[in-house]
Amino acid sequence: MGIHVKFFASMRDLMGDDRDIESEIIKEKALNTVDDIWNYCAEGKERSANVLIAVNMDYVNGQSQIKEGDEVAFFPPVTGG
Amino acid sequence: MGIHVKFFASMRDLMGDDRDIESEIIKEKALNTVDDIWNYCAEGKERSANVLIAVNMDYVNGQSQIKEGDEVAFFPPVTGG
Amino acid sequence: MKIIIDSSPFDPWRILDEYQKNMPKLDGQYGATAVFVGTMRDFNEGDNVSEMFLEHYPGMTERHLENICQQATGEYQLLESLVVHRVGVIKPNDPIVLVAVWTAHRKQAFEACREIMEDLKSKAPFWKKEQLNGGKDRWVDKNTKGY
Amino acid sequence: MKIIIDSSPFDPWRILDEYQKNMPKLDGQYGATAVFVGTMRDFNEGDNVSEMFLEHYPGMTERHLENICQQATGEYQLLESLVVHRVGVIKPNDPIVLVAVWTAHRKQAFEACREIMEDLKSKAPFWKKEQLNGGKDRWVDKNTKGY
Repeated sequence: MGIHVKFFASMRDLMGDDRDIESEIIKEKALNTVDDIWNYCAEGKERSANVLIAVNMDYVNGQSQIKEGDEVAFFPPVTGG
Repeated sequence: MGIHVKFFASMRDLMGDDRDIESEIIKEKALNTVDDIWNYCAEGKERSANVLIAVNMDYVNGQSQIKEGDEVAFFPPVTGG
Repeated sequence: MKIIIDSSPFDPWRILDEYQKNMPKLDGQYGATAVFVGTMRDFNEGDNVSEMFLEHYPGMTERHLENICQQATGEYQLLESLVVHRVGVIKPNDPIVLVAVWTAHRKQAFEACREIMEDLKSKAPFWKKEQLNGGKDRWVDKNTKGY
Repeated sequence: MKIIIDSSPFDPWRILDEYQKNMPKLDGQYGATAVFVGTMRDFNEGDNVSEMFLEHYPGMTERHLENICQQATGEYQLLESLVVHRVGVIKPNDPIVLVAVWTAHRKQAFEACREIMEDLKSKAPFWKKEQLNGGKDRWVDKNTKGY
């Protein structure tokens, strides 16, 4: 199943398109938390303090545990309305 | 010119229709303030504390001076909207 | 700025549509519109109300509403404002009052709309007489507080 | 309760008219309707803006707006609520967002409408990219506070 990672708005400009992380990688790299996912995708890029995170469309923080099949999204402060 | 006195809503039920007080009466009875006007019209009826008063369509209190040509209105708390 | 005292039923959404179309000078300027509509219910204080009579003080009402809007325009940088109020015989589901304001930013729109409405409720010379089911009528003795 | 995410221009007054006509169960029940409409201006932070692109997170947006309305329904005894939000390419003077609530009393209507709007502004996953006169574009980096 793996993990699906999404980036929105200016975060996509920084990080590139959505990506799927395969089950083997998750195990091999021991990706257990949102922070682990970011570090794996970011290749050294810093995550600024105001970046918002959702797992399966609910807001979470970086220490939040992830599991196979989750959708993890990173995005900048929202500017709708 | 005299003074025109108006009553609205439940105040009209209590006090009757609008009335004009003629110049002669104003002088004879020395009607100088809104309170004087009330006392002249009310014939002993009490004015409850929440009655609102306008002179020439501006809110005033009972001690407000009146002069010939004024329109004086007494009404209950407003209930619009 | 516009104040309308109306003895016929009015449609708030159509009035807003028409009013806004006729303010082209505001094109591109307003970012926020806040609107309040008060509508007649068919119950009040535990009784069924079949109809209502709305009395006002002609002249003073318009003048007072204009003053309220003028003051709000200065305090909240309103670009436009509109107040419509029904008088006369009113039926359940009829709109009674419409307050609308247009501003650059939302904070001012929300606050101005509410303040105009509260001022209208507490000071504009209107009075409601309710006709109850069964034929009795009664003057509404005061408005509830809005804050 | 209804949430609409719309990539075509919408007319807030017509939507309100239609929505209200289709809630006959509320006849005689609602005394207060509070509405907010956010509209695209042609300037922001000192620059002229010719066009805007509004991105959103499909699925999460709807879900989040539903949660907001559900919570407000309980907290403010809403009889009905409606949120419409544009996405995609937007031009100056286009409505971007509509929030409307129906309640028995005005205090609840004013407060719920504003709270839904503030929550939407601070948490619903939408992002604006402005196209400036001259061809440059930029992501809007944050919303201003509304209280």
